[in-house]
Amino acid sequence: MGIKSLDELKSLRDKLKTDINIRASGEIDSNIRVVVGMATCGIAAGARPVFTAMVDEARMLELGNVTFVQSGCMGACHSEPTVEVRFPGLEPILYGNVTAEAGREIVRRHVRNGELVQNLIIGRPFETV
Amino acid sequence: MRLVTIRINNTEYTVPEHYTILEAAREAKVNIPTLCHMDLGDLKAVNHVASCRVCMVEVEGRRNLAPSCATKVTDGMTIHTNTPRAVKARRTSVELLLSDHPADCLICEKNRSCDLQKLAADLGVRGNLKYKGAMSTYREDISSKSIHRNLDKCILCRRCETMCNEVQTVGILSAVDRGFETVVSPAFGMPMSETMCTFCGQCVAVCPTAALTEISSLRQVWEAINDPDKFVVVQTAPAVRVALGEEFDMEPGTIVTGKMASALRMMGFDRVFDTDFGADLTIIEEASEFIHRLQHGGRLPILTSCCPAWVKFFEHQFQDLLDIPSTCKSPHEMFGAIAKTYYAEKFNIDPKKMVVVSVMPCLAKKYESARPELTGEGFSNVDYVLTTRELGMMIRESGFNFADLEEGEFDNPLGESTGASVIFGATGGVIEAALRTAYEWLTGETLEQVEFHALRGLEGIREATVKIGDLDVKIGVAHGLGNARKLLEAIRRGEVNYHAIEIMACPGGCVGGGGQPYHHGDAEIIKKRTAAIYREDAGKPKRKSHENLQVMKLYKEFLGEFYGEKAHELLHTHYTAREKI
Amino acid sequence: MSTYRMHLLVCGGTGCQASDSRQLADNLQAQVLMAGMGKEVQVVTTGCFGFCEKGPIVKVLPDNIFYVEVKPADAEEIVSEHVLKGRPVNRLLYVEPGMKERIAEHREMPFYKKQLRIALRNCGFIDPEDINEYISVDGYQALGKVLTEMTPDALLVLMKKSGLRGRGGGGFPTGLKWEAAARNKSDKKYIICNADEGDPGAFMDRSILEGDPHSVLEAMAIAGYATGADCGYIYIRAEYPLAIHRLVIAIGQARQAGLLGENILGTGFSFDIEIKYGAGAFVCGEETALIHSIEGERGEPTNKPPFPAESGLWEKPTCVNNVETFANVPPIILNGPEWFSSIGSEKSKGTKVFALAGKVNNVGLVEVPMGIKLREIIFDIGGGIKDGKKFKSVQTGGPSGGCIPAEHLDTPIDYENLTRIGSMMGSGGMIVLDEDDCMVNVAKFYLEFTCDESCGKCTPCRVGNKRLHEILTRITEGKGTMKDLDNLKELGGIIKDTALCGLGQTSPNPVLSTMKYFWDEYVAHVVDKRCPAGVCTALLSYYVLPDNCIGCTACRRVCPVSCISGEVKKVHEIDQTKCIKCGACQKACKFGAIVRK
Amino acid sequence: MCKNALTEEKFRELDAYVASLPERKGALIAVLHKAQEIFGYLPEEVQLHVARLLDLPAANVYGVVSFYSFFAEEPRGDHVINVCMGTACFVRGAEIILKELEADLGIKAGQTTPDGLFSIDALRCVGACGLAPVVMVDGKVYGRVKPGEISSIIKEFMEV
Repeated sequence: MGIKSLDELKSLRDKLKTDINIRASGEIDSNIRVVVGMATCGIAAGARPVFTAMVDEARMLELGNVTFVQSGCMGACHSEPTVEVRFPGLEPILYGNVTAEAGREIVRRHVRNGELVQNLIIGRPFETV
Repeated sequence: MRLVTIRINNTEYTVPEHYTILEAAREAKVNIPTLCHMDLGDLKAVNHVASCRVCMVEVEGRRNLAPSCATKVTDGMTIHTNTPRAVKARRTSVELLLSDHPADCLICEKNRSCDLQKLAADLGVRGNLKYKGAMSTYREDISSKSIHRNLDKCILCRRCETMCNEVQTVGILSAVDRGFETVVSPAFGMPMSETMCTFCGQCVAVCPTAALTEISSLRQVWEAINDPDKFVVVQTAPAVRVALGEEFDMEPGTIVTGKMASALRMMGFDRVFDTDFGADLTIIEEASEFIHRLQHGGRLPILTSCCPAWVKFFEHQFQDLLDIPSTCKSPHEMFGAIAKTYYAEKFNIDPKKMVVVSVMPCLAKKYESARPELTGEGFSNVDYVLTTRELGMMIRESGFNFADLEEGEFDNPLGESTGASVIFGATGGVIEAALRTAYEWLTGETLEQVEFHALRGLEGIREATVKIGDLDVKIGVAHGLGNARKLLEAIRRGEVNYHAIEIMACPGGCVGGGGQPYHHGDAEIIKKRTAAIYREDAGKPKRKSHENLQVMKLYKEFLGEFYGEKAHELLHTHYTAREKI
Repeated sequence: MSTYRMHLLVCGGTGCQASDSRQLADNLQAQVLMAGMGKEVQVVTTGCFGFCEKGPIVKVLPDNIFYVEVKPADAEEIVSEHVLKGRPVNRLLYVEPGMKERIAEHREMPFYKKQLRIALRNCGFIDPEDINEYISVDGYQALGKVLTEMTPDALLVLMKKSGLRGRGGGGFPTGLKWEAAARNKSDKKYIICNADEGDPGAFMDRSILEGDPHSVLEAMAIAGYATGADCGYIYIRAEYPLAIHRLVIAIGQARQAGLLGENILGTGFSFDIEIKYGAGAFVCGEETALIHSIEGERGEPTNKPPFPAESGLWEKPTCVNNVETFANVPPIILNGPEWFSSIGSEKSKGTKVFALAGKVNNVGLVEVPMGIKLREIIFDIGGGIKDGKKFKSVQTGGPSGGCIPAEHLDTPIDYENLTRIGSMMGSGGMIVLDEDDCMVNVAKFYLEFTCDESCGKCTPCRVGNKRLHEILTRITEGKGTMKDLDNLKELGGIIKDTALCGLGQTSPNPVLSTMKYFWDEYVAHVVDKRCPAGVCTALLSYYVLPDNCIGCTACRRVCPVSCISGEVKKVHEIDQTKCIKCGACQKACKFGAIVRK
Repeated sequence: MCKNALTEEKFRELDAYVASLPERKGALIAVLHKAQEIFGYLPEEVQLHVARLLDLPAANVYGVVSFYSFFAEEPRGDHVINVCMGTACFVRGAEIILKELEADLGIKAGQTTPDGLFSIDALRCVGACGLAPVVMVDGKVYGRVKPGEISSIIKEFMEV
């Protein structure tokens, strides 16, 4: 599949970006992105069962519009495991100290109903280039 | 060569840019003490791990002190070697080493020849040590016949490791563990006797303290001398006579053959003989073997086998080439065999009561004398091996003023020798001696120019082609086991073809042996000993081994044919493949 | 689709709760209900938002308006004005000191600029196991750009101009390091990524490799292009299985995509990367030791010069940079050196990742522009000291660093300043210590680490540090003398001056800095035989306060060595000669009658 | 079958790995990693075998093995308990946890219980500082461990 030139790389990037934009603008079904911090620290704090539980809950609720992503560490070690919920066009919400049960609750209430889950939200006080 | 200008202690010097600060300072006669540093010049043995941190100097513009042994000069560099900061740092390094070192200098093997002791004295470390604490303690290793390891005294200069791994490529030593627990050791802390150590003793030769010394036979030899029942004969190797004087502060390269013979006789040895006799005998056998192989399509090249460390090296490392070395025993072993048979018979001495003592520049000879195949029925060819250093100690113990001793002579008949046997002591000497004989035997002509200069020198591997009649005889010489390995590997790969090769385990040959007076890193000493060896040869009336009349008489009266049946029985040996570990 | 159209986020962190955020949340809820908007507006209590100094904090979503120092009484106005009428409450917005304008958008607030993510930019956002996610955030664009638009020389100029310095500890300018390797002619050169992160308490490199492995691969290829190397090694701790797993995937994907290997992007440039495993030796973070380890040898450092750029791996020119340094490279190329050098302080450009840990509320990885003050990291980002204890010191730079006292909290952090106050940037460990930590014991902890990890090659590190540790042990056991303190200082200074490698040269820092700033604590141990923080067991004693003791025998029953005597309802007594100072009695006493001195 | 039995098969697996290496120069540490993975630890026999495979002096191999703390020369217990001694854990009481663990099992860090069930290792930073102090048993992480909790953690593994 090798990328043969910079132009090819650029168009691949643009295509991938557009895919995300489509998702973001809600034009396709899969428009909510749930990111679970799964670096060593997150996993140590129990991120794996959280991830499994959330995917399971979404399947049970037959939610077709959500993508679950395993990601690295966001740096909030004090509140691992962390889960970020991104609705297209909205400020991402970061949850900390998420247990499997809390993960299910986030899927039920936030992902499905758009309701924020009390007491689990933490700040994400940084800027990214 | 680009030159740079530097300042050392406010004086300007211009030196080549590849110099280290230490080299520049030494050339400028500015003394910077060193400990782990070692550079044996032409012998290519260099230890610049910069681990001891004794040679620290101040370099302007540098945040911390610089190790002068490992820091190259740069143009405009301003160096101060004697500021309070540098001197204090230096002293502290020594004090720290002393804080983990037994303070038993008075009864230490290396008392008065220990580099650490001298350094502590020079730096004014006096009274109580500032830093005290845990000391590392290890079991002493006296498992071998040759080397005594007492790692409580090791200061981790790593010179032994450099000699064993890089110079000799034997590789039995490595730093083990880390931090304060670091120790230089064979694999799994096993005793040296179980390793592929060749006992060349180069680790001992460069050890600055008494962490590595010889296993001494001095007490046993005194006992034998003082036992009225024993007939004790002593033989001395060629390299001993050009180095023993150093034990008595004589100029390196002073020839003390006569004084040595007097001292030995005065100490009470019953007969004082010369290993050179054995060396001439070796040449007769080896030259015969060479000609035999040459004329009967035998395996070539033939390798000399005088050096026991080298023998052990190829037994471990070149098991597939065991058939190429000469089967000749080494000269002192031949001597021992003859002393306990021919001489004993001739003078009606019970060989069981005869004790043969060899004074050798070598530690491997101690190991060699105990090899099972070199111990005859109920007795060994050689009973005890002393090093040059041990002999020095015996002379001091006896209270002789060595310099004032008269010039004595060796006893006969096993005391006669030629110049050919003397040069056994230097690298290239054995093959040169063999050529002198082989040439005359093969051509039937008299060799006028006996000196083969192409075979001399300190180049690690040398080669020469010598025309003997119609035959171009290709000769190879290697000294130092690392060079030997290179040569052997080239032979194994079929890249080179030689008729005969001489190999000596120690850099410089026997003059640089592990049993010689400590050179303290000064390779010039080895060069001076070599020069003395060739001087001694040049001064001899006879310079070819087959001109040794007593040797010839030995064959006539006792051995029969050269390389014959009896000679094989007494003067030849065999080799054993050994594990590589 | 969401049932709520608006969310009011009330910070419920420790700091904000202290300033009545709970009451505020209740009031807001009440106001929302009163306004009949219970179905449209949700009030949510959250974890700490940081910026505790300005709490309580309320954030309004989706407007992204941020109110500070909100009082419970302000609830009504927020709901009536903002929620109902859509008009932000101006007076509750944040004003930056010295500025007149009030800031509404939280992104604009300087506090949120305290953390700027360059190296960690993708960590936690992209899937590290999918190269497409990296490509979608401009991944490999920087490599494409240098290969097609820049000469290696121009790239070196750019790197030098950016002012990027090594993030592994030493702070050597990256551009110069690359240039040195580029200048040395050789048939073969190597790029090495130092991922042997070993500082106890620092894990930013692991995080980057686990969260954004491609950024390191891309940067290594860029370094290869700049220096003329076609071969890269990542030397990583074997103790990082997940990072290794993700790296292996990333290298495989990059090769398959043609972004590593032969003829990358059709430019004729080739570069490939292999992983080498460390085996548990801290000293292998030192570049010469690391190189020997890759060669399969003991990881003992060798004297520099020669530097690796001249003679490194297999005696070829070699460029060694650490993970975080590499992670900074692609954004520098894409955004330009001017952009990068506009961030940070005069001599230290860009950002630094710190692993903030210890006695601080918000333990975590923070990436901040150089020049930020320690106080801002610890108190604003870190949310202050845990359990309301008093700040005592912050240890930066791991075993190579020092302990910084409160008086230096306002020092802007950069390489030079940290060194000046006796510490180091190091790899970025930042451990906050409180009043319960004994500084002598902390120094001893680090020295023990150094002794364990010393390679044993040079005298000052092998023996000197051992002696330092022994002296510190004596002091914590109450056996120290004033002479010991002199020796500590003198020997520490000489070790710094004479040790062979960076490990040894910095190992006395924890001792020297604590002696400098906490001298009294040392003297207390030596002269008064007392540990002020109550940590050194040998110096502690437990006593019964006769006034509080009611003679319940609880303490007597739990004492494992039966050193407490006393009858029921009578004052008990502890036999100091038998006491092992386990503290069980103090825990058992319900009347506060047992004290530790 | 005993877990650490030095079977022929294991040696063959190691031989095959070495044979598959593109380059033997500098491969010692990688080969030792593989050997430890296969054998569980690196007894003399295995080190000697590696020395022969790579044509290195045994002292060289031993020098390397003894330098790196990752390499074990003694068999490890069925369960390896790692106590994180990173600074974050240290200031949050890891030392007390370690002492308690040592007392509970009657062994010191770096040792294995006589029944071969447990080994204790003091580890330099797991990188889960947010969970300090941290104890890891067979890769499973226990965070914010309090004194007194150790016994119950050990029990979990005794019953398995």
